Amino acid sequence: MFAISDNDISVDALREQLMDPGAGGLCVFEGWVRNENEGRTVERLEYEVYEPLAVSEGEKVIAEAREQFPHLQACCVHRSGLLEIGDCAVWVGVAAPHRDEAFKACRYIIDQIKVRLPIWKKEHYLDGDTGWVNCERCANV
Amino acid sequence: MFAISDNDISVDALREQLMDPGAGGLCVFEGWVRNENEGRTVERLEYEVYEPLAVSEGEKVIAEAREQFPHLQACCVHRSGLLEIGDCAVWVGVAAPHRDEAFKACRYIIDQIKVRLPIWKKEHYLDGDTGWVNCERCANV
Amino acid sequence: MKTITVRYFAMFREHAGLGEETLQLDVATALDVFEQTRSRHASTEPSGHCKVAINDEMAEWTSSVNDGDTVLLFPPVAGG
Amino acid sequence: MKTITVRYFAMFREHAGLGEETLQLDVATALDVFEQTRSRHASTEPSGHCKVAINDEMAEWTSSVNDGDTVLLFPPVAGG
Repeated sequence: MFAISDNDISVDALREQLMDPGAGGLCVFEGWVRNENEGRTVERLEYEVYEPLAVSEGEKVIAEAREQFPHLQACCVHRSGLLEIGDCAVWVGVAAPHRDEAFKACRYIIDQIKVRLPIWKKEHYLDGDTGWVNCERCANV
Repeated sequence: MFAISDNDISVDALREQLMDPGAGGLCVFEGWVRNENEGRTVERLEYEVYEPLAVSEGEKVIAEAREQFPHLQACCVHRSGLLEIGDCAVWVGVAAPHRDEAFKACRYIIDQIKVRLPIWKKEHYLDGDTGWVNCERCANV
Repeated sequence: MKTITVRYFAMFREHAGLGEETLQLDVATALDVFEQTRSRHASTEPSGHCKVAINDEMAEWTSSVNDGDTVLLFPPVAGG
Repeated sequence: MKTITVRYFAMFREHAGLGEETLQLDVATALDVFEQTRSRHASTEPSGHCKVAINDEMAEWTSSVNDGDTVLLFPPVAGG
């Protein structure tokens, strides 16, 4: 299951959704909004998401993880909109019979999500400036 | 911080304890009591812990992780006593500036905890039998 | 000439000053659309760092575009 | 002869029928203690799979034991 959320991610509800008497382990990754990026103080952050394709590509990533590591339950929610420092921007959870596949599948999902989904991050800095992350060159024209 | 707990692990409180505005990611591993092990139906599980040494060895494992991956916050709680299917037996959380060190440190901690700490697991099977996990040979004498 | 609807996202949208426009373009591939609208999305970013979708399906730069297609131009992504 | 307090855990405790006993033993190392009490903890488990602590510090099988020491015998662990 992959979803985009405009509101705070309900960490507890997601964790409970993965509970399974046959699962021996859960690996979770949460991405948090940091107060700093490349030496600049970040005040808040804005995610722009193109939801139709973010969801279909997110579901594809989870399906790929399940192909590589059978018998796992996986779930991911990514925020859109305005986030404050410390907010959870993305939550990935994988429950599996053994910890090795839980760790590997969780890592696979977050790694792919970061590079494949149509999601853009705009940082709002303390000095009032803003910048699109990963887009230094296009920002310079 | 490493601790042994006789009661349900307070997952939310542990997660909050690791929150840090400089952390960009949290990796959590939870070990859950499975309903099955090596083909036998498990009804419940009992952890015996020699607490003084489990705690000092657990703290040592966390210190080793912090040496390998600086700037991380890490925390682990392991249950003792009687556990039911689905209960959380161990919780490991690592918050770090970047996800790579969060995943690696979390994996390091759980791997070491499983093999180094004086903790023993007794499975209670559906058929009334019990067995110490990892102790097949000593059980057979 | 083909009628192509082009959608701009994030930085590209801000530079174009609009999210979407329908243009008459002499194009064969998604890359042609990217290059012919480059001045609007004010990008010197190589296409290799960007992504493209056609009619809400992820596509390749070499994918062909047909009359009536909607081409979505994505600047470098940054999820997570 | 040395006065050694031996503590048994988990399976070892169940087989010994007690958690702790103080014995007079002719021993030099932790391994000697393990072997001389083997019948009590009913183990054919090689020492390599087990662990030992002396006076609440993790130790090696080759560690020497002194008069008055407490030796903790740990069957194979299974945390997590």
